[in-house]
Amino acid sequence: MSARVQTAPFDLAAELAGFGAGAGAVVTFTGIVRDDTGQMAALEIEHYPAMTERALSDYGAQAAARFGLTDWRILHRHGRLAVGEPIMMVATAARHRAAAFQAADYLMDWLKSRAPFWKREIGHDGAARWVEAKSSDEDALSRWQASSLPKYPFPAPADDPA
Amino acid sequence: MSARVQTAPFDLAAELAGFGAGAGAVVTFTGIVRDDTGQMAALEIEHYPAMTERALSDYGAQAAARFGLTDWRILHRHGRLAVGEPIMMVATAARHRAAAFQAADYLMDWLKSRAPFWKREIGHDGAARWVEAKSSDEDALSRWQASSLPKYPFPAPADDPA
Amino acid sequence: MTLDVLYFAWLRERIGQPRERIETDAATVRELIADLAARDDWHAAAFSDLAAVRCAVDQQLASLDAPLAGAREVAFFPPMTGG
Amino acid sequence: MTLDVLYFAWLRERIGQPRERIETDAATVRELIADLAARDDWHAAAFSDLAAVRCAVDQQLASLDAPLAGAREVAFFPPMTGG
Repeated sequence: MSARVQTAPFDLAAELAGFGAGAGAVVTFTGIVRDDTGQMAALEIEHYPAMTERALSDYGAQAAARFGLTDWRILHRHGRLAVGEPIMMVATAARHRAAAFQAADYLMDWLKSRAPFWKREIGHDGAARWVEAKSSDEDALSRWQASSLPKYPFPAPADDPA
Repeated sequence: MSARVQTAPFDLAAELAGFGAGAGAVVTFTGIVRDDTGQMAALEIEHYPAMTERALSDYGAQAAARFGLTDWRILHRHGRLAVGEPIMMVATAARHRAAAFQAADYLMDWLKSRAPFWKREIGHDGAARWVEAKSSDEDALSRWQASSLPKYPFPAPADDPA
Repeated sequence: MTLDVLYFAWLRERIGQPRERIETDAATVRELIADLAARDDWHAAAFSDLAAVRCAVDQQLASLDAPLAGAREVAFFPPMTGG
Repeated sequence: MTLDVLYFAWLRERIGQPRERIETDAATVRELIADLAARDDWHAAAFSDLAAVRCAVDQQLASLDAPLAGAREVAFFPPMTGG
């Protein structure tokens, strides 16, 4: 049960060593830097150091309580990342597969919209563009809000023009 | 894009080497032998060799078409497995996370109810008990059936007494 | 026609063998089951509750009403429990 | 009271610095924003569209109407794009 923020690349295999012992089901999600346009040289990720690890730990603990996880791990990078490098991973372990799947999905929704990271795409020409939040990410998060979890007090961002 | 059946244990890390290059999202599911009662010495898995790999390949190809996967992998063991050993894994790669999550979930539902494997629990006293199919697994599969996929022509198994 | 009939899991145990080669005139899986169940008590016991029996014809999952014309291999088994 | 105010992503760029220490009598985040926006054109530009501004008070996500009593650090940033 741990959350970590780092600049260095990570290896999914190494991160999962010893993970989920005693569980019946382990789900992992890995996000990878993708270049949809052929224009991107790198991704830069800014974060809020004083807040990030605590926020990730809180989300992990919430997911563990809600889905009865036996183990969980969150790892998120910041700094400059090349196309094809891993950005982050979530791993969840539970007795049954439904809980492990749902918890991983839930954590991803929280990380996308509530963890203090901001992505900026750096083009081959050096131009930088902040990635805009997607309303679909906000919608995804609202799926879980029927629960007793505190609802984030802001309105959803405007529709993503993309 | 491959399906494999084997008796030997596997290492998730090794299986994922080179998996999903070019994707934005990779989801993995690993099933692990779990002893809920403290009575189980091992799990034995029987399969239908002439059919198994082809069935798994068919399900993988169906998932790839339906969810637009850029890569997928299915690995399922048979024979005698000790508690704590991995039973099987599914990995899916897609541009976006929703597709990768859904495809992994979909493949698990097919594997649970439509892949020709039969589990038998072996107790510490040597007694063997065939694991019964759960109606919840059949229900899970029916979530996907609104599609054009052929519906399996049998009625669902009777309610699981457990 | 000549058919290879395969049994898995507890159907295999009840019948006492994993496979047998038989001659049959059955036109469907259901007719084949009737033929088999008439052979002896073990076959009859294995097929006593068809709600618990699944089958594949030539390694493809099939209904009990599937035709057998051209088939070479029919397998019987309980509901699958993979994953 | 004395507050550390932090800026991230394009709010940081528009304001031209990652943090500043200020004296304010603001009772809520919204009042603090009004104070800040009155400072200069850069602050005014950063806070010109509050629908695009999120905040945290002492490292906890908070509403623009959150009270500031006892707060030591307030951060402003655009909607988050992690994951």
